[in-house]
Formats: sequence, C-alpha cells, structure tokens
Amino acid sequence: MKRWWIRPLVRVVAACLLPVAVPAVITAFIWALPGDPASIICPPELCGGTAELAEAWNLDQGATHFYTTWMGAAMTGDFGNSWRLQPGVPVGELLASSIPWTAALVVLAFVPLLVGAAGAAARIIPRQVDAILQAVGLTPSVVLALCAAAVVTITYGAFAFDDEAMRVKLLLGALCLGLADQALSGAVTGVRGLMEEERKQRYVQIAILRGESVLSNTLPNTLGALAGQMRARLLHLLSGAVIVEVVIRIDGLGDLLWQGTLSQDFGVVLAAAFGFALLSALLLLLQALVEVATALHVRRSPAGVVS
Amino acid sequence: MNRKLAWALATLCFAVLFVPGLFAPEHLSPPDMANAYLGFSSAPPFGADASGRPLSEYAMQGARVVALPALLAGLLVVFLGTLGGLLACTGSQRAEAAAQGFGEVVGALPRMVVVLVVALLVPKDARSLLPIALTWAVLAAPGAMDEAAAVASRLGGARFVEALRAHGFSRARIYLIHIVGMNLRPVLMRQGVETMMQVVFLEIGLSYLAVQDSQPSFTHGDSEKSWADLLYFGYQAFLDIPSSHGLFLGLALVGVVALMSVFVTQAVRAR
Amino acid sequence: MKPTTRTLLTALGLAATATFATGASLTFYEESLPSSMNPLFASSMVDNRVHELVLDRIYHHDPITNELVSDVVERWELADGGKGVRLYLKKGIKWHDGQSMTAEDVCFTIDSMLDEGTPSPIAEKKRAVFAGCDAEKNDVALVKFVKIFHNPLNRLGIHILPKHVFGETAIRPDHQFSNRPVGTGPMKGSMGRRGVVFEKYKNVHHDPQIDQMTLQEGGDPLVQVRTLLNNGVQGIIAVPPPYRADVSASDELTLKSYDLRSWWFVAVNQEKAYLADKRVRQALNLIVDRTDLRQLSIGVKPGEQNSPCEFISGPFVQTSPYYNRSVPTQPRSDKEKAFLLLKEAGLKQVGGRWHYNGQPITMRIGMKAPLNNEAPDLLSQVGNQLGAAGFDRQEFRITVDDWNRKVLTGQATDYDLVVGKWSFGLVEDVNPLFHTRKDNRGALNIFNYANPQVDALLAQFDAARTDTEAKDAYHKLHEKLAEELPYLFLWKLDTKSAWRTEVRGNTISPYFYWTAFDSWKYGS
Amino acid sequence: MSALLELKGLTIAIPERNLVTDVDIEVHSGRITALMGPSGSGKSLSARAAMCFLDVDPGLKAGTLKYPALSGDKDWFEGVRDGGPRAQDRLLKETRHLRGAFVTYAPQAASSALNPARTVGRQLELAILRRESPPASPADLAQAVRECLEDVGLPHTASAALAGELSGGMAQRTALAVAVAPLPKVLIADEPETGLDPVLTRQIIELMIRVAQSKKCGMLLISHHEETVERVADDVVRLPPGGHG
Repeated sequence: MKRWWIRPLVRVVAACLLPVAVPAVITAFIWALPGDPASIICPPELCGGTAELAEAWNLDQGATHFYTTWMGAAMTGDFGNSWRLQPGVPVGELLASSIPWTAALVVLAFVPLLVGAAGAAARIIPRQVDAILQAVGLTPSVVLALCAAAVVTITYGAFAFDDEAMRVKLLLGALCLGLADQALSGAVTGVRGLMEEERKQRYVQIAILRGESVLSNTLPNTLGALAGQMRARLLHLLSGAVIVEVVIRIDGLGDLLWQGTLSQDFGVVLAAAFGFALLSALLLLLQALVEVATALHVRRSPAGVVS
Repeated sequence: MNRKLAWALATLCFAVLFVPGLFAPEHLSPPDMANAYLGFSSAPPFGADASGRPLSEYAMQGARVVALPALLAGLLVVFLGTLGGLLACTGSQRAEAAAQGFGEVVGALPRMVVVLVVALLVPKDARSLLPIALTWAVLAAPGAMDEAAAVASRLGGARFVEALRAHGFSRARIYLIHIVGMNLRPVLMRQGVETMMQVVFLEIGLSYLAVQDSQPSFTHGDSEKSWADLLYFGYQAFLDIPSSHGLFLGLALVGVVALMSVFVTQAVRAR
Repeated sequence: MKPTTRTLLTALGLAATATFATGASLTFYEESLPSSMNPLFASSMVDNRVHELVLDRIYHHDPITNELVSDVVERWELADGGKGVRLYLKKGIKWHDGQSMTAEDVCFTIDSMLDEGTPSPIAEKKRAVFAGCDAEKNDVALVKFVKIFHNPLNRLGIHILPKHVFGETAIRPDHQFSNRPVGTGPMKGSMGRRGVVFEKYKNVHHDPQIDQMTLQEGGDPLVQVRTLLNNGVQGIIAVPPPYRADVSASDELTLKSYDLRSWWFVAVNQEKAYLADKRVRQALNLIVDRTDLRQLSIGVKPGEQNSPCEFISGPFVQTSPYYNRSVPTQPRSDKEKAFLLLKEAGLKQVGGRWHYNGQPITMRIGMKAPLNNEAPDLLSQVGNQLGAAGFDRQEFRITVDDWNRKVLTGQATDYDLVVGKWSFGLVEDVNPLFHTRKDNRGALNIFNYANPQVDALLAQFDAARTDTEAKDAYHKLHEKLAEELPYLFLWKLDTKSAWRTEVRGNTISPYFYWTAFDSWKYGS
Repeated sequence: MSALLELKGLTIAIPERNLVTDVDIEVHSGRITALMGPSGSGKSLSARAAMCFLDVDPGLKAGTLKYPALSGDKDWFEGVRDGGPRAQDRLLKETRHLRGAFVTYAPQAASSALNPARTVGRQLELAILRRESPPASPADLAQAVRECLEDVGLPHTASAALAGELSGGMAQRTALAVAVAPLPKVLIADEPETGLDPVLTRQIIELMIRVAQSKKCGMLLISHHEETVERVADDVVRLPPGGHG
C-alpha cells in the first residue's frame, strides 16, 4: 500500500515552490524581452539618465541579482514603489488594497458552489437541475461580465467607484464568476459523480446491511478527492477573476495585474503574480491539510487498544 | 440523445463556426455609409457595422483567429491526457509521482497570470492566439491527465494490461486500442473539446479587454477583427445605439461553440 | 431596441438622483489618468493639465490678455547684466502641507533640473537654459541663465517644486511626489487607482471656489457623453467630434472650445528604400483621400460648414501666423497623378499590387491606439485607401508606452507609416519634430528625418529676434515640408470640452486648461 | 418455538424475468439454516431481502417477512410488494435500526467488504455502539472491542490495522467480528468460504458457529458446498437454478 503521506507532501513542496517560482519565471521573462529592462520600464525620453534608475531598481547587475534582491525584500513585505502604473506608490500598498477585493470576489463566487456541492453530495439537488446549470454555465464569464459592466456604467456613471457601486459590482462579479464557465454546474456534477461512484463500492453496500449510515462510510474515503475538486474550482475562480475584475472594474489583484502588464510596470506585475501565487499556494496547503487530517482521523487508533 | 445525431450536430457546429474562417477576407471590405448600422438583412446577411462593413466578415475573421489555435490546444490536451492515462497503466510508482508533481506545480499556477505573461512575451509581429492557446492547454492538462489516470486505474491499471497480455495481445494494441481507443476516448474527447471551448472564450475575453482599453489585441493582428469586436460593437446597444444585431451575432457564435462541446460530450458518453 | 431604451432611461433617472446627493463636488472625465503628477516626468497633455491645478509656474501667459504674469512673484528685475533675473516672491504662500514657500524652493527646482541625477528629459532641456540659482533672501531668488535671452521671463514657465519634500536635488520618477504631490496650486491632488482627487487649498495667491473635484479616466466616449447627459459627471475635457452633436443638442450642457493647437499627420519612414524617393511620398500624399477619411472616421459630411476639422498642408494649424496659406491642401485623391509618380520612382504594378525591386510592397501602418477615440477607425480607413491603391498593408495599434518608448525616440523604424497627432500651446515650436537628431535637438523626430535645408530654416527660426523673422522662417519651412513630405499632413482637429451648465466661470486656458481655475464655480 | 425470522413466498423480479420465485426461509434461535443453490439462483438476493434490503427494479412481487421474536406478526413487506424502488427505499430507511442490532450480515470476500478508510478497532466500536445496551464508558467500550477481537481469535494489535492491511483470513474474521459485535439475534453468513483455502474455510465456519451459539443467535448460512452444509446445518433451504421454481 502506497505511503499515505506522499501526496500531501508533494503538495506542500509545490506550495512552497510556487511563490518562489512564479516571480523567477517573470524575471526571466523581463530579461528575455528585447532591450535592457531599465529602459523598457522607464523609456529614456520619459526619464533621461536611465543608468541611475537601473541602479536604483537593481536592474543593472543581471537577472539573478535583481531576483534575489526582489525576493529578499518581498519576504519582508517590501515590494518597492510602483514605477509606471502609479509612480511613487508603494506596491505593497497596492497589493494590500487589492487582495481583499479579489478574496471577497472569489469567496462570494465560491459560496453558491459550496452549497451546490453539498446539496449534490447529500442528494438534495435533483439531477434534473444539472441540465439548467450546465446551460447557464455555457456562457463565458466575459459575456456576463460585460453585461454587468454595462448596467453598472449606465446606472452609476462616474460614481461607479463609490462604496455602493463597488458593492453592487462585487455581487455582479461574483455572480458572473460563479455561474459562467461551468463553475457551479461543474461543482455540482463533479461532486455528485464522485459520491455516486463511491456509493457503488461494495463495502458501502455491506455497511448498509450492517445498518450503518452511507455518508459516514463514504465521506472519509472521498474527502481527499472532494478537497481536490474544490481547490480546482477555487483556482478556476481565481484566474477567472482577472477578466471579471478588469471588465467590471473591480480594484482587485487581477485588475492590478492587467494594468501592470499594460503599463509594463514589472514591479507591479511581479507583486501581483506573487500575490496570486500565494493565494494558490494557500489552497494547496489547505488541500494537503485536509488530506493529512483525514488520514490521521482514519488511522486514529480506537479506544483502549494496546498496540 | 443518440450518438449518431450528436456527432452530426457537433460536426455541424464545428463546420458552421470554423469553416467560414477559411474564406475570411484578409481585410474588411471598404466602408459603405449607405449600410451603416444596417440590421439583419438580405445583403449583407448579418447586417453591418458603424461604417457599413458587413458583420459576417467580422465573424469569418474571428473564426480564422480562433480555429487553428483552439484545435491544436484541444489536441495537445488529448495527447497529454493520453500520456497520463497510459502512465497509470505502467503501474510505476515513480512515473505516477512524477505525473503528480507536474500536475501539482502546473495545475497550481494561476492561469491568467501565465497567459498574460506569455501574451506580453510574444513579439507584436508574431502576435497570435496560438502560443496563448498552447499555454492554456498545458495549464489545463493536469486535469485531463488526472481524469484519464483515474479511468485507467478503474480498469485495473497494470493488472488490466497483464490480463490482456495473457490473451496474447501486443502491448501497442492493448495501449492504443483497448486502453486509449476503447476506454480513455470519451474522457479525452470531452477534455479536448472543453479546452477548445475555453480557448475560444479566452480569446474573446482577452480581445474584449483590449478593445475596451483601445489597446492592440494580444491574440490577433490589428487588421483583423475578433468575435470580441462583434460583442463590443453590440454592447453599445445598451447605450441605445442600433447595434443589437452585433450582440446577437456575437452571442450566437458563443452559443454555437458551447453547443458543440455539449454535443461532443453527448456523443462520446461511455456506453 | 425599445426595452433597452426604457431600461436605459430608468437607469439614467437612478443616476441623476444619485448625483445630486453628493453636493458641490465636481467630477470630470480626462482622456486617461496622468502618468505622473511630477512635472519633471510629464509625458502627456493630461499630465500638463493636472500639474496646472496642483502646482504654480513661476510665470505664465494670462489666458485672456495673453501677457506674461505670475501668481507667486511680486516683482522682478534683471540681474547679472541681463544673464539673470532677481525674483521677489509674494509673502505667505503656503505649500499644501502647510509649510511656507520660499526662494529656497525656487532655487531647489532649478538645481534639481541641473542635477544630472534627475532622469528627466524635460530637465535635460532646461540645462541648456539655466546656469544656477541663489536664494539671496527668504523671498528673493536670483535665477541665472546660461546666456542673455531677449525675454527671460518666457523661460520661467516652470513649476515650482517643494525642497522640503524631496531633500536631495536628484529627483526620481518613483518618488511619492509623482503620486501625492505637494504644491502651491489652487488644488491639492492625490492620484488613486481610478482617478485623481483634488481638494481646494486656500492660499494668499489662490482662492478656488470649488471644494472638491475628481478626475476620472474617460473610456468609451459614447459612455462619457451619456454619463454627462445624465449628470453622472459634470465635464469632459475632450469630446470627440462624432459625439459633439449630442452635447450641443442638450440645453443642460455647453460645448466650450479648448485652444489646443493640434494637427494630425501620417509620418513617412524615409529609411525604407522605396519611401526614400520623394516622388513616392508625394504619390502617397495624392492617394490619401482626406475628405473620405474625415467623413468615415470623424464623421464630417462633405461640404459641411464650420467643420471642426480643417485640412492642412504643413505643420501648423490654419489659424496660426506660421501657416503658409500659399501652399494648397490636398482634399481629394488624384490616383492617376499618383501612379505616374510611383512609376517614375521605379515601382511596378504586378497583378494590381505595387512592387519595388521585384518585391511586393507591404506597408506597416501604425497608429497611436488612444487616437481611435477621437477618430474612430482612422487606421483601417487609411489602410483601406492604400489597399485600394494597390499596396498590401498590415495595421498596428501602438500602445502609449510603445509610442513613448519607440516612436518618439526614433526607434520605430520597422513601420512604414505612423498616424499621429501633435498638440501645441501658443508657441508652436516644431523644431523637435523635424530637426536632425543630434544632442537634444530633434528629440521628437519620429523617423529620424534629416535635411540640412530644413535644419537651416529651423535654426533661422531659433535665431529670429522679431515675430516677422520667425514667421518668415516657418513659412519657408511649411513650403519645404509640403514638398519634402516627411509627413503627410492631414488636418487640424479642434478640441472641445463639454461642461454642465451648472459649472460657471469656467474659462479654459489654451494648452494648460486650468490656469484660470480660481474663477471656476459649481452649483447654484 | 417461534422463529426469529420468517420469510415466505418471496418473489423478486426484474423486467425480463423472476430472480427468485416463492422462496421460504425460517431462522430459529440457536439453529443454523443453510440456504443452498447454484450460483445465480438468488441466494444472496433472498438473504438481503430477509434484511429488508431490496434494490431491484421492479423488485418485490410477492412474499411476507416477519420477525416474530421482535415484532410479532408485523409483515415488514406490507405496502412494499409491487411498490417499486421507492417503497423499497422507504422500507430500507424504516428498518435501518434493525440491521446490525437484530439481524446482521457477514459478507463473502470480506477484504473488499470492509471500509478501507477505517481501522478494525473503529469498525468494531461503531458496531458495538449499535447494541441495545451499549457500553457506557470509554473503558467498557475498549474492553468490548478487545473481547470481540478475542472472540474471533484476532490479536489486540489488529485493532489499529486498516482493512487493506489484513490478510484474507484476518479480514474474514474481522468481518465476522464486526457482524456479531452488536449482539444480533440473526446472523446471515454469505458464502464464508469464498476466496479462502479449505482449511481456513473450515476454521472460519467453525468459528462462526461457535460465536453464533455463544451469542445465542440464529444463523442463516448461505453456501453451495454440500459438504459444509451436511456437516453444520440443522435445516436446509434449496433454491432451484436460475431462480425459476
């Protein structure tokens, strides 16, 4: 029997690698671009003596030096100042102000998924519903998002960034994210499929003959897979958030990444990607945690066993 | 739904969507103010844009933009999925660990981040959906590989192979026909088509964002129009501009893409 | 369409009520967010306008009388035998953080420009003007020039920066100031992710009537106008011509002209072998049908009276004294003539496509992406006309970044044609556009056009001591360029702002827009 | 003396044919009833029916099921006959409390019949807690677990093992232990010999009988081994092949 802790371990390792790897890739990409990084970030005719900037931004001593210094600073929560997007603003500030929006958006969008999944697992949601959910899920998020954006723009005009409008946008965004691209239907059908598959297992049938409850038997065996599915869904939402945030104009991480990308403000791009990587790593860790927890629960030696 | 019908419908959708791409004009035809904002009509059939250029040309160019990349992305996923399935049949611990490692790291990458980075990396002359689509396919692969592996191990993985060996089948035959052909096909086809659909939607998404900020598109040359341009043109209907026909056409195309994936999924359902 | 209309109207109703709730705070749409609030790193008209609200220039032209005046200088006198001016500053002027402005600050501004460590092209140009500065007293600054200028105050149109905020004279673009500047201007501003918020700052030299003002990025012009109509915003800095009709139709809005002398052009890359030949450039000039372009992109009907868009034959707007009226414009295309020229220049037409040295010509046409708002679809229309004339072509939208990084620095030589627009204030200095690139001259010479005769004319303008001399030089230049055609000159397109009628006393100054902001009022 | 379990005229059908037709089974306290028949004759099906577990469509056509010792003359199939899956599900829910506590099931091929995600000890605990008077304190529970293990001749250490980690014989013993842990009145043993070598089979079956007798419960032994049945059974029910009577 394969050692149970290998899978969670791999996940934990991956989770640790992710936030380190993503900025590394992007750094490599900055240096892969034609022209020297400093002048890409701040064109000579915008800021004449680019040499000073290169030095100030650690761009003058090659990719490795830049990466290590950036990482080092990032570890202490210092991401430097924005170069282009909002010159002079600490990127940390931008990050701090963005993550809550994205988190809120994704969590809001995830709630219906969770409910749906639970409903499917407990056989509350009838199969007939799936068809409807799937039909809705066929619309790409961008289409829903642009309708939402139109409504918001027309309704709020220049007040589209007031608290009320932002709340509305958050809800609409969550709705788009949750319904579009098969997010909800995927969660429902996925979980149902998993549970039905397990229900068919012989040990469950026998357990029924012994008068035990089905769920108490199947759950421990499916929890890992369920956690996996839920993580996949969350990731899906997370990456979907980029488009939804940009279209509906929510000041989240995705929008930050997009704006940073457009204005080639690599400080911001790095930080935003780092933020995403952190969130994704967090999900990995959670999944690993669930797996370990179930494994330990399963192995919890019963009362008064002298072994 | 009966398989033959499903296949027929899927093929029909595919043809309707992508074949026009082959006949797409390189540039939109010259403007004709007489047709400006012309709705669905006899000629041009799908109406015209603000300067009277037929929307059908938008649709065709959009088809050309997405057709090949989406197809290749789908194939890539199918290929990687097959790999995952076959790995599970080798029953080698190391192979499985490697597959999982790959899955964990790649699967955990925030897709849009990677896609945007790739989009930036592509030089503006070679700007095309293809690299983005392939990246997306690679990012989507772990899911397909997992599912294929699950199916394979439900077959009994290595034991299944051995059993068939005992019946005197050659390894190649077992892997290609019995495992891939007979058992993995439904999963792989579904995954492949879903990826195709995602790529098309991704293109619409990215292009739409570009149009919105009047930026050059990441996914196609600026002489070309994408389906997103249709949606953007149509979106103005919300602002009382007579361009709803653009919205309808755009949504219709999106709908057909979605239907195609539904039909394929129906068609390949395991018996 | 009907239901949409209804939802729209109800939506508008909603928005209207939403607006009046928020009181005397003013919101307006700009073309984009400023790229930096630090004048040393200004790179767009938006930047220039914003700086005018937040900071003070030492001297500026009065928007009405057009004479040189100052809000911060009490009086001045020549010094150093004409190589310097002594400025006596008004007393009691406060920075937005409450510190008082002194001669130290004036000198710091000049010193920071002179500091090589300040990576600013604007500062770089000033190094050819200023020699230094002494703060002689708390309120007396002696500004020294490198040479005697016949009107030194003209050279003092620079924004004053606060010494206490920066400390060192080497100023970097990513200093907090670029986002949350501290100035002495009428409004205190700070840039957020979605806009810039300005707050009234009463000062001895400024008494703004508007408490709060918000700048937001415009986006889709159609949406902008709709939002203005339903009072979602109170102003739009630049309304594209196609949408001006809606504005003037409404009695709640006023259309105000913004004297920004801007004209449009197609720059031609003479570094491409076949375009090096003047005849080919002239042929292109004949192929482009400006009347059609204008109609299809800007929406000006043929023969429309007082259209916002006048054709030009040279690098000036027709109202400018420098415009040479003896040079005719080219409103319609003349293909026959054009094709003759092309054939003379050795181009051959094979299967309807133009070839050069046996190779089919594919033109790479670029256009600054945001211009698409003002002249929708212009890029593809230019492409169409060239296509119809037998040139294969590829079209490219150029991002603002690429525009600044590549096009303006003369590195975009992979394009054959670039569609763009220049904007000028009262001083239409076209030297940077056409002078051969060397030292800090010809800084905006897109395709590194080099022509000794042109350089000579530009030098003649620089050396001019009287207006007539200057005018004469530029008239000759106009003539020369109209024949040389480093650009195909398209048209001047006047800029118009739209404001709600509740916004009163809103004098719009040429170029800088907000110079007379103190007189602006909002609300009944 | 009255029967513990009384199944009469059981007929279960699928659309094409009858799976079992008119089967009668009685189980008495302390006695072993053998249910015999070739594969596919519906032994397991009948046995499960005796536990109110009918998941066949349309399913129960005819027959009565009584647990005289428990519920006197109540016919548990009342309203289920011809009721289809829905009625059968209802029955299954209604009678859940009986399974384990009153009638229980020792499966064949036990290794695949045990929950892979539960230790032997845990399974026993759950089973023990289904007794009419479950042990009050953790200590008693632990004690009970140990007794159960001893009863089937498993070492205490087995308690910490997962199903997957057991050998065939141990799994079979575990399954038995889990089955009898709730002290049921009726034990249904489904082909205990499957997948075990003759020696082991013998041991297991003897163990079953011993345990069953020690717990004073009646036993329904499903088997197709003449020899086994000859040896141990008090009464024998023979099903015709193919379920046609």
